[in-house]
Amino acid sequence: MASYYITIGDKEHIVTFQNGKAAIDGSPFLYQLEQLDERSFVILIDGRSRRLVVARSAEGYDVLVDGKRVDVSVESERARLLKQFGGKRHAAHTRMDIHAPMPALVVRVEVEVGQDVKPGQGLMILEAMKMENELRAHAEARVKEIFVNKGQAVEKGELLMSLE
Amino acid sequence: MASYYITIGDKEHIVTFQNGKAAIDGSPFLYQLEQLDERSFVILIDGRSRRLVVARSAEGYDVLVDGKRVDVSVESERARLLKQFGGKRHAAHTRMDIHAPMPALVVRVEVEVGQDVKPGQGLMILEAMKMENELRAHAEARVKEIFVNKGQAVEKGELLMSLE
Amino acid sequence: MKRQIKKVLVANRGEIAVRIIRACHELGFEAVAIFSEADRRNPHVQLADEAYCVGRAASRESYLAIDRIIDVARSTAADAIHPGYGFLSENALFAQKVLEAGIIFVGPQPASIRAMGDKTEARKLVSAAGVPTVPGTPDAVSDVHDVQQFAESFGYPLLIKAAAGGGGKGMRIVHSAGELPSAFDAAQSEALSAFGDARVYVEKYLENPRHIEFQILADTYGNIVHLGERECSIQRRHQKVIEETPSVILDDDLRERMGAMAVAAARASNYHNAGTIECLVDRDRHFYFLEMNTRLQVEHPITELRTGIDIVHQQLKIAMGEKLPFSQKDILFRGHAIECRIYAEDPFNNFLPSTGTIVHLKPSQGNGIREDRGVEEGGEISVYYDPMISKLVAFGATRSEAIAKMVRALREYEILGVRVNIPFTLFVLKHPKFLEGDFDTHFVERFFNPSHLEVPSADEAKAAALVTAILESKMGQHSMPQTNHQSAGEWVPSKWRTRRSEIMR
Amino acid sequence: MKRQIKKVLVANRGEIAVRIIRACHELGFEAVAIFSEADRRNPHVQLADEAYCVGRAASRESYLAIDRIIDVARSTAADAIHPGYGFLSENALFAQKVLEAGIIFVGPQPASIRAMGDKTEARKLVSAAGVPTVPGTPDAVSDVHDVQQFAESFGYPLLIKAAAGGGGKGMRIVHSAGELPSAFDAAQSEALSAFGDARVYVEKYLENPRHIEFQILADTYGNIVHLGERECSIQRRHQKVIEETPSVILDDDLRERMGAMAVAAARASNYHNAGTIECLVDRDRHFYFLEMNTRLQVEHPITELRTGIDIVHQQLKIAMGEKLPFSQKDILFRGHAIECRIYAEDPFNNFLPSTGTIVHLKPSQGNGIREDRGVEEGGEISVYYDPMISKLVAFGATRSEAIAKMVRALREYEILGVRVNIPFTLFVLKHPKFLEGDFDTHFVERFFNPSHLEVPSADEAKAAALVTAILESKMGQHSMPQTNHQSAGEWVPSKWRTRRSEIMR
Repeated sequence: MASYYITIGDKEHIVTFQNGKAAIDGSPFLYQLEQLDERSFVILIDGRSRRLVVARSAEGYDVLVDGKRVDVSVESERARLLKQFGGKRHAAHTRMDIHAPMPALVVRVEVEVGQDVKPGQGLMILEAMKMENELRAHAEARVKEIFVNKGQAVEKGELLMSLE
Repeated sequence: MASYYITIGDKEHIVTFQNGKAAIDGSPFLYQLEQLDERSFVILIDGRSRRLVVARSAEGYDVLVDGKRVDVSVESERARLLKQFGGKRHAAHTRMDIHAPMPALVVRVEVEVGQDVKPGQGLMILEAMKMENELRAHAEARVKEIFVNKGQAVEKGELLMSLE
Repeated sequence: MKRQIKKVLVANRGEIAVRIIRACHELGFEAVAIFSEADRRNPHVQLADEAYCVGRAASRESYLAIDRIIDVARSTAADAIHPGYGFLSENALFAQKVLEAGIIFVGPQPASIRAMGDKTEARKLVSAAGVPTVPGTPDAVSDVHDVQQFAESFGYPLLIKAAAGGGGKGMRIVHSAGELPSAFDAAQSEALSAFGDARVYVEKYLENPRHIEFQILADTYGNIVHLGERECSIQRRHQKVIEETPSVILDDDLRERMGAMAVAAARASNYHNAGTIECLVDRDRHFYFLEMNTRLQVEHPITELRTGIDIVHQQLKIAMGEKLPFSQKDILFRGHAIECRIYAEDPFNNFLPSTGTIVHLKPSQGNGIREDRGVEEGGEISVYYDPMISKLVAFGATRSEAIAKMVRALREYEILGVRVNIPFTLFVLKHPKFLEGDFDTHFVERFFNPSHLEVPSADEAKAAALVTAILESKMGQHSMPQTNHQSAGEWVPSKWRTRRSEIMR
Repeated sequence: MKRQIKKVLVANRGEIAVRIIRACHELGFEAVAIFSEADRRNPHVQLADEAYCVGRAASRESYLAIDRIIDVARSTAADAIHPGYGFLSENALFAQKVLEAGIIFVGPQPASIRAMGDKTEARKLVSAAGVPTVPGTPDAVSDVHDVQQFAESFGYPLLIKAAAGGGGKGMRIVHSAGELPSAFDAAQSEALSAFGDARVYVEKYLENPRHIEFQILADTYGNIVHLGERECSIQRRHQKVIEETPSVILDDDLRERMGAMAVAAARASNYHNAGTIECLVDRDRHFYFLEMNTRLQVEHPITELRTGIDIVHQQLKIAMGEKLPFSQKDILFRGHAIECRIYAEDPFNNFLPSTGTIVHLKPSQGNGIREDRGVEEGGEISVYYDPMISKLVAFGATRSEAIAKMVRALREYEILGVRVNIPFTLFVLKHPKFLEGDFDTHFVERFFNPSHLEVPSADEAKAAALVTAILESKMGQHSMPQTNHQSAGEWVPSKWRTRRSEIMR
C-alpha cells in the first residue's frame, strides 16, 4: 500500500493505492483517467467529468480543475516520516532574506541598516509592470544588510535585503 | 562543410553550412531563427518573417510555411553517396503490394487472381468515412494474390493484394 | 405548457456536442455527454458535467443505440435530450421513445419528423399548403417503367433519390433513357444498404440550380419566424463545403416570398423548434421546395452571426415551452457571414480522406472569426465518424469584408498530422466567379482543378529547406513529433505524389 | 485626397499589433512589425510579413524610439504607420515626424492630438463648443494655493490629475483641506516621473460617477458618426477591467444627446480617424466631458460586436482618404457586448502582478465569443510591458445572454504559469449589483473581498488530489512542465500564502 498526503488550501487529503484501487481519506474511489497530453487529463468519477491540467511548481503542483486553479503539495508517506524525524532543523532560522519577487525597479528603500522594523512596516518600494508594490516586514526584526539602491533594476530572485 | 539535399515538390535545394554560415543553392543566406516550441519556429530572412511548423513524416518532414503545407525530404551528403553506390538494388522490385491507406470496409474486389490489369484499372473499392474510394493500378501488372474479401473490415496498412 | 430544464443529455459527439453543451452551460443547465469507446478523450466528454460510455466505436453500437442512450438519460435524471444533427436527430422512433420516457425531446414532434422524413410524403404535404415543389413522382417508385413514364412527361435530365435518406447516398442523375436502367438499380441498392429502405423517387433535375435554404424557428404556440436564407451551392459530391448568408441572388422581395414559403412549409407539418427548408432556385429565380431538415443544421452559425440570435438557446427555450421572444419584424438582419467546413481530406490528391492524429493545431482568431470545433491537438481523425474537423465562420459588414476575413483566417489556420481541404476553400474564395456571386451547385466540378491550388512560393520553400536542414544538422530527429498521416509512400516505393493520385480516386 | 496604402508599419506589440496586422491582411496590405529584443518570439512578429528589431526591452529604447521606428518605415517603404494604443499613439511629435517623412499616420492630425493631449486645453476647447465639463481649474496649476482657492468655490472632494497623462498616474483624490498639500506634491512628482511634465490640474470630484465613453469615427471630409457608448465603470485602481455596451443607464434620448456631444467634441478639434470621448455620468444622469483619447481604444471590440463595424478597417480606409461608407442613421445597434481584460495578477493575493512563462493556455471558443490576444502558450509575461494577457469579449442578444456567455467562456479558459484575474472577473459578473446594473466606478473597492472568490469544490479538490497522487506514484516528476511563477515561497520559508499578502501590497 502506498499513501500520499495531499495538501490543498487548508485541507489535507490522504490518497492510498492498494491492489490497484484508490481511496481518498479512507473512502474507496472508482475513476477512469485519460491523459490527453503531457499535462492535461480528463477524469471520470461516478460519471462526473472533470478536466485537469497539472504543472510542477516550486511547492508541488499548480493544478487547474475545470478551470479553477489550486496549489497542491504532495508528500509520500516516506517523505513525511523523514520530515517528522528531521523537521526541527529548519525551525532554527533567525535570519530572513528578502528576494525580489519579479524583475523590477527599486523606487525607494524605506529603511536603513540597523533599523528595527515592525510587522507590516514598509521596507522597500519596487515598480514592476507599471505598478508600485511595497515590500513589508511580516515580523519584528532588525535590518541586517541592504544589497540594492534606489533606481537600481533588479532581477527576479535577486537578494534585496536581509533581516534578523 | 555539411551539405543537405532537400526535395520539396519537384525541386531540389542544396543547403550547405560552413563556418556557421548557411547557403542555399550556393547563395549565402542570413537568417534569425527562433524555436517557439518543440515543432514551431519563426525565421527572419532579410526582414521577411515566416512561421514554420515541422513534424516528422514517413518520407521526411511535414512542414507548414506560413500555413502552407509541403512535404520535405532531406538527405545528407553521406546518405546520398551511399545511395548512389547501392541504389540499384531497389530498382529490381517487380512485385508490388497494395496496402490499405486507412481503416476501411472492402466494398468490392474488382479483379481476380491471375488477371492482367492496365494502368488506371480499378482493383478494389474501399469505404471509409462514409465515402467510397477506388484503388487503381498505376502500371501494367498481373494480380498475384488477393488477401481480403468483400465485406471485410481492414486496418490501415493491411496488405490487400499483390501485383507482379 | 412550461417545463423547466435542469439537465440535458446531448446525444451526439464532435463540434455539435460541444456547441450544445456550451449553450446548456450558458442557460444554467447541466450537460450529460455520451461517448463511444473511440471518443473517451474527446472535447465533448471533457466539457460535459457528466459523461457515460454507450458502446463501441461503430455508430450503430453507440451514438445510434436508442435504448442505451435513453437509459443514460433516465439514470442521470436528465429532463431533456438534444440530438444535434446526424445520428438520431431525424429518427422519429427515437423522438417517440424519448417522449415515452417522460423526457423532453429538443426538436419537433415525432409526427413532424415522420411527415418530413419521407421525401415523397413531405412534397405532397407542402404542395397542399401551396409551396412550390420540383415536378416529380408523387409516390416512391420501385419499377423502372414508372420512371420512364415520368420521363416522357417531363423529359431528361432526371434525378433519382432515396426516399429515406440524404447526403447524396442513393442519388443518381440520369441524362438519357439509355442510362436509366443501371442508374435506377444502383440508386436502389445504395438506398437499401445506406438506409435499409430501397424506395426511391424521381424528379425533374434542374440544371445549374442554386441550393438555398431557410432557417425557421417555431414555438409550441404556433408562432413561426424565419431567420433568412443560407446559400449552400458550393458543394463537392453533394457535400456542402462553403455556405453564406445572405445569398447574392435574393432581393428583399424574393426573400420575403421564400421566407413566407418556409413558414408555410413548417406550419403544414405542425412544426415546433428549429428546422430548415431546403430549396433549389433556378436561373430564373423560381424556387422549389426540396426537403425539410427537422433538426439543427451544420451551417446554423452563419445565421446566428447575421441575426444575432443564438439558435441553440432558442431550441432549448422552445423545448421548455417558452414563447419566441421576437416576431418576424423584430429580427434585424445585418452584415454577411460565411462558413467553411474544414475536412480531413487532401485536395491535392482527389480529396483522399485523411486519418490520423492531429499533431499540431493552431486555430485562427480575430475580429469576425468564429470557430466551432470538436477535436483538439492530439486528437484522432478516425474512420468511424464524419471527417469534419472544424467549422470556420467569418462575419463582415459586407460580403467582400466577410470573404477577406475568411481568407485571412484560413491562411492563419495551422493543422499537421492529417491533410485538410483549406487550400481548396481558398481556391473557391478567390475564384472570380465566386467573388462575382455567379455560381451554382456545379461550381466545383466545373472550375476546380488541383493545379489551381496555391503552393508555397520559392522563398517559402527555401525557408522550409533551411529549417529542415538545420534540424537535420543540429537537433537530431528524436524530439520531433511524427505525423502518422497515411501517405501512398507506404504502398509504392517512390514517386509517390504522382502515383498516389493514380492509385486512389 | 485619396492615397492607396500598400504596406503598414504597426508601431506596437501584443494583442493590438496582432489585431492591426490581421486587419491589414484583410485589406490586402502588407504589415511590418517592429519588436524589442524581449519580443522576438512574439505572435505579432510571427504574423507580420516583415519584422525588425528596434531596440532593447525597455520601451523607451524600442517601442518609444521615434526615429528608429520611422527609419524602419522608410527603409521598408511602408506607406502608413498605425500606432495602436499606448506607446506613441498619442504623441503629437511622433505623428508630426511621420507626416514629415511622407508617411500616412493612421490617426488624427498632430494638431488634434496636441489639442486633446493637454487636458486643460481640451476642456476649454470642447466647452467653447457647448460640451459640458466637470468644474475645474481652467489652466494647469503649479501652486497649491490655486487649488485651495478652487476648493473654496467648489468644495471637496477634489481630483488632482496630471495634465499630460492617463492611466491613473499622477492622480489623487483629496477629501479634505488637510490632505491637500501632500497629495498635491505626490501627484506632481508622479506626473513628472511618468510623463516628464509635472503640471497637474484640479477638478471637482464626482462621487459615485459612472465612466461612460463614446466611440467616434471621423473621415477627412467632415463626416463624423458615433458608434454608441461603452460603460467602463468596473475599474480597479483606475484600470478598466470590464466594459460593456450598451450601458444600462442610457436610454435612447440620453444616448442621442451624448452622441451629439461626442461628435461636437470631435468636430471642435477638427478630428480625423477613430477617437473616444470619455465622460463621467452622475447619479442624476448628468454627463461631463472628461477627456478625448485620440487613438484606438483597448475596449473597441465590444463596439465592433454591437455595430458590426470593423473599427480598424475604417481607420485604415479613413487614412487612405476614403469617405465613411455610412451615415449615423445607417448604423444598426444590435445586442449586447462585454469585454473582460485578463491580466496576469493574482486576485487571491492583492492583485500581485505575476510574471513568468505561460506553460499552458487553452482559450475559450463558441458562439458569441471573441478573443484578442497577443501572447501564446510558451510566451513570457515580463515586467517590461502591460500585464494584459487577453481581451475576452462576449456577444449576446441581451445583456443577460452576453453575461452568461462570458461566464461560460471564463470558466473554460485555462492558463497555468502565471496567476490571472479570471476569478475576479467571475466575481464581478455574478455579483447582484452588477447583474442589476447598479454600480459605479467604486464598485470594486466597495464590494470586492478575496473571500468572495470562487474556489474549487470539495469534489474538485479530491479530483486534484487523486490525479496528483497518481502522478507522484506512477509517472515520476520529470516529464511535467514546471511553472516558474514567482511565489513568495522563495522569500520566506513557510506559510507563504499568508505571508505573501503581508509582505507585498
